[in-house]
Amino acid sequence: MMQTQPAGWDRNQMAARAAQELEDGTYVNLGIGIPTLVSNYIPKGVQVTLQSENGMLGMGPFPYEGEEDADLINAGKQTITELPQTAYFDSATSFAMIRGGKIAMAILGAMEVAENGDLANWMIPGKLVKGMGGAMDLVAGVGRVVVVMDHTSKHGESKVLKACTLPLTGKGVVDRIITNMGVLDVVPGGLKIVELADGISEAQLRAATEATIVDA
Amino acid sequence: MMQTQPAGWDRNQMAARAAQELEDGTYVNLGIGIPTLVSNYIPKGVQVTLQSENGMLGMGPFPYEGEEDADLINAGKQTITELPQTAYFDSATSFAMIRGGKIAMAILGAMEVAENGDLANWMIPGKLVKGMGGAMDLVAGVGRVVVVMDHTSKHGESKVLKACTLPLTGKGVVDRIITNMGVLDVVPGGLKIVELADGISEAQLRAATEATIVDA
Amino acid sequence: MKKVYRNATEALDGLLHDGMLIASGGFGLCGIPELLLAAIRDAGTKNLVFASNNAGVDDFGIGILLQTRQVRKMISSYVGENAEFMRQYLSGELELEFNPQGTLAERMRAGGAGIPGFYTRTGVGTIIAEGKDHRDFNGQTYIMEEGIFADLAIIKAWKADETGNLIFRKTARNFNVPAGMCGKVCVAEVEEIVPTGSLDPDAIHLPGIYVHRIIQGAHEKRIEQRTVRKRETA
Amino acid sequence: MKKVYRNATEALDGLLHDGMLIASGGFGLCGIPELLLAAIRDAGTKNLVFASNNAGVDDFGIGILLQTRQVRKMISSYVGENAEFMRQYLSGELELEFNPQGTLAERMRAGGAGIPGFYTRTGVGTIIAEGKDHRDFNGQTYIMEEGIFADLAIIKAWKADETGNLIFRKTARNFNVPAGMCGKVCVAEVEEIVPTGSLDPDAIHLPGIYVHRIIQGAHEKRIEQRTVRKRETA
Repeated sequence: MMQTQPAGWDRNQMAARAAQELEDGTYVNLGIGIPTLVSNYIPKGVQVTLQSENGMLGMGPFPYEGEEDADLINAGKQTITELPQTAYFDSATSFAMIRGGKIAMAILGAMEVAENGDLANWMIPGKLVKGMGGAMDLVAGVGRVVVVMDHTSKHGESKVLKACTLPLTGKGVVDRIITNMGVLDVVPGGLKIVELADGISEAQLRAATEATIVDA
Repeated sequence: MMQTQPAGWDRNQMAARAAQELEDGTYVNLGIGIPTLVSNYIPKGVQVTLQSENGMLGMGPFPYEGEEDADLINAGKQTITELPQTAYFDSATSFAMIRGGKIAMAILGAMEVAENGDLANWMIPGKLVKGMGGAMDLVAGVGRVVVVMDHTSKHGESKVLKACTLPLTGKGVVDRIITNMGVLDVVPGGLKIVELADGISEAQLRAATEATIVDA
Repeated sequence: MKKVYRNATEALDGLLHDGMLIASGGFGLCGIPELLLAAIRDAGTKNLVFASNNAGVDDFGIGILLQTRQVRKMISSYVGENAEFMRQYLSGELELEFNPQGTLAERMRAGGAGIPGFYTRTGVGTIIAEGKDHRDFNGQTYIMEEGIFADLAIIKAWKADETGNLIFRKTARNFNVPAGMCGKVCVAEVEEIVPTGSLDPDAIHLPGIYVHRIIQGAHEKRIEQRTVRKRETA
Repeated sequence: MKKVYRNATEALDGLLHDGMLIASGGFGLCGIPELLLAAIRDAGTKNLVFASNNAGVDDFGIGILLQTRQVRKMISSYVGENAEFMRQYLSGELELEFNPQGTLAERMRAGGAGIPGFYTRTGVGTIIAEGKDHRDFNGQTYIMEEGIFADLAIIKAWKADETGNLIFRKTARNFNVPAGMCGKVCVAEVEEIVPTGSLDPDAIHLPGIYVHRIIQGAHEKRIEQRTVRKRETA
C-alpha cells in the first residue's frame, strides 16, 4: 500500500495535546519518550504532581549543569530535581499507589493499540527484549490510560489495529489514543474520533486506521 | 480431685526463668502480664531489642512521672519511653516483620497449652470476648514461642493438656512452656521435662500435668 | 485543588452516607482521629462499618459512636477496653468481625495497594481460618485474607504540609498509614499544618497522594494506661 | 552482637554459596550495592540467581558478575542497558524471568512480610499471566504472584547507625527497602555509619531488625543518564 504519509502533529504538538488531558490537582505518571515532553505543556492554572515510579512524587525539571545528583533520577534514569512538595518512597510503596489506583492518569507510548483497548508497548519477539519495567503495573492500576504514538509505522502501516499482533502490556486498558493524526477514544464497538490533527481530514485518519471506527 | 497446690516459682521467678531464654543480639516480643516482667531480668551481657507490635523496636522502661507521652505507648497501651536505637513504624510494617520471621522469640501468656504445641490464650466462649490482638500473628510468625503460665487453674486443674479445650490462638506453635512448676519442651510424642521449679518434685509436676510427658 | 479545610465537619462534607465502610487509624486511644469521629457523631450517619484495631473506650474514640448507636459492625483485633461495646455485642445489637492485628493491618495496606487477596499463616488451625481458602506453599498451610477497600479513611497525623504529605509522631503512627492507604477518600486531622517545603522529603510517612482533605485542630490525646517509674533520688 | 564489619569481603564471609538466590537493591545504577557486588565477583561464587530490577551496565553493577559468568538467572523488570546481558541471554547462557516492576517490588516485600502469595491485576491477559493462578474478585480477574524469599539481600543505604537502622537518600531508596526485607540475611553498605541515637527514630526507612551486617565505604555512584538544563542568564 503506497500512500503519501500525512504528517499532522509533530512530537511537541502531540505532547501539547496530551497535556490538555491533565486535570487540576491530580497525580500523573508520564512514560518515557513523547510523554516526558508533556510536562513542558502543562496548561496554566492546572497543577499536577508527577509521579516517578522509581520512588518519587513531585518530580521537578532537569538540574542545572553541575547540580546533577546520582541519588536523584527518574524512571528513565535521567537526572532530575525535587520540588517543595516532593516525597520519596521505596519501590514497593511506589507501586502500591500505582496498583491501588491513586494515580489519576498515565500517559504512555505504544507500539500498537487495538480497538478493544489492548496495548502493546514492551516487546517485539525475535528482537532484543528489554523488559516491561513498570508499564504493566501502570496500565493495570491507574485511573485512565492515554497513549501517545505515531499513527502509522515508518512503512505506512497502521499501528491502530483491530487486534494487537505484539505481546500485550495490558488487556483493554487504553482509554484515549493521541497520534500525529488526531485523538481517538476507546468505546464499545471500536474507536471514536474525538479530534483531527491540524491538516488531517477524517478520510485520511480513517484510511490510516485499521481499527473499526464507530460513529458517535 | 483434691490436692495441695504446690507453689514452686512465683510470678517474678517465672519471669526471671523466662529471661534465661533470651539470646544476645536478638529481637524479642514480650506479651502482656508476666512476660512484661521479663524485661526486669535480662541477664548481664545479653542485649535484646524489644519489639512492641503497635510500631516500635527498642522499647524503653516506663517514663518518669510527668514525662508520659500520649504518643508513646506499648501494645498494652501503657506509657513507655524510647532508647537510642529506637525505630518507629506503622502497624503493617510491624506485622510484616513479625509474620516475616524477623522476631527471634515471643514470650506470651496462655490459658491452655497442649502437648502438640497448640496454644489457647485469647477467648473463653460464653464469657466476654476481648479479641486476639496481635497474638495470632506472633505465634504464627516468630522463630520461637515461649509460654509463661500457671501450671494449674485456681481449682487445681491442669492447664498443660493433651488437647486444648478453648479456641486456639495457634496450632503447634509452642516451643517451650515455663510454669510455676518448671520448664517443659514440646517434643515429638508429648512434653519433655527440662527443669523443675524450686521445691517441686518430678512426681508433683507429673501429677499436675494432663499432657503426656515423654522421657528424654 | 485545595486540601486544607477549616474544620472536621467541613472536611467530611459530602463524604458520609449510611452503611458506609470507614477505616480508622489509631491503636487504643493513641493516634485516633478524635475530631473526625466527633464530627461523624454530630452528622448522625447510621449503620456504619468500622475497620479499626480497637473500638475506643466508652466516652472517647469510636466509643462515642457506639453510645449513639451509629455503628452496625466493627472489624477489629481487640475491643477489651469498651464496656458499652460488650453490652451491645452480647445483646446482638452490634456485629463484630475479629481479625488478627497483623491481618487487619495488612488487609488495609493490601486494599490501598490494589491487592484483593493475600496468603498468611496467621490464624491457620483456628476459628479465624473457618470458611477461608487454604493453600499450601512449600509444605506450609496458609489462608487467604482479603484486602479492605474502604469508602472513607479517617486518620490522625502529627504534621501535614498543604499538599497532604503527612508525618506521624512515635507510636501514634500505627494503623494511620495502612488505614489512610485503603480509603477511596482519606481525611486527615493533624496537630499542625506547615508550609509546603518545610517537611523533609525523605521523611514523609504517608505521601499526599493518599490524603484528600486535611484539617488542623486541637487534640485531647487521652492516655489510656498511665504507667510511670519513680525517679531515683541521688 | 556486632553488626559493623570492616569491608565487603568480611561482611559476606560465610554467607555465599553457589546457586544461591540474592536480592539486590537499586534502580538502574542508582542506589546499587556496588561494593558488595564487587566482593561477590572477587569471591567467585557461581550460578547465582539475582532478583534485581535491572542488570547494571556492562562494567558496573550486576554487569560485572555477568562478565565473569557468575550469574545463572536474572529476575528483573528491565535489562535494556546491558549489552553483555543481551549477548548471554540470546545465546542461551543466561536465564531471564521478567517481572513487572511493581510485581517484583511487591514479591520482595511479600517475602519479607511472610506472605507467600498475593493477587494482582498487573499482567492479566499478557504472557506474564501464563501458567499462573487466576482468580476473580468483585468481577475483576487477578493473578497470583509469589513472595520472594532470598538467601541473601544486598543493599545500599545512605546512613546506618550501629544497630543497623538505615536511612536512604532521595530516589536511591527504591528497591533497597523491599530487597532488604526479603533476605534471610541482609548486608548493607552505607556511605556513613553514625553513632546509635543520632538518627531520628521517626525517620528510619529500614529498621535494624532487617539488617544483619553493615559496612561503610566509598561509593562511585555512577550517573547513567546525565540530563541537565541551561541556566538562564539574567
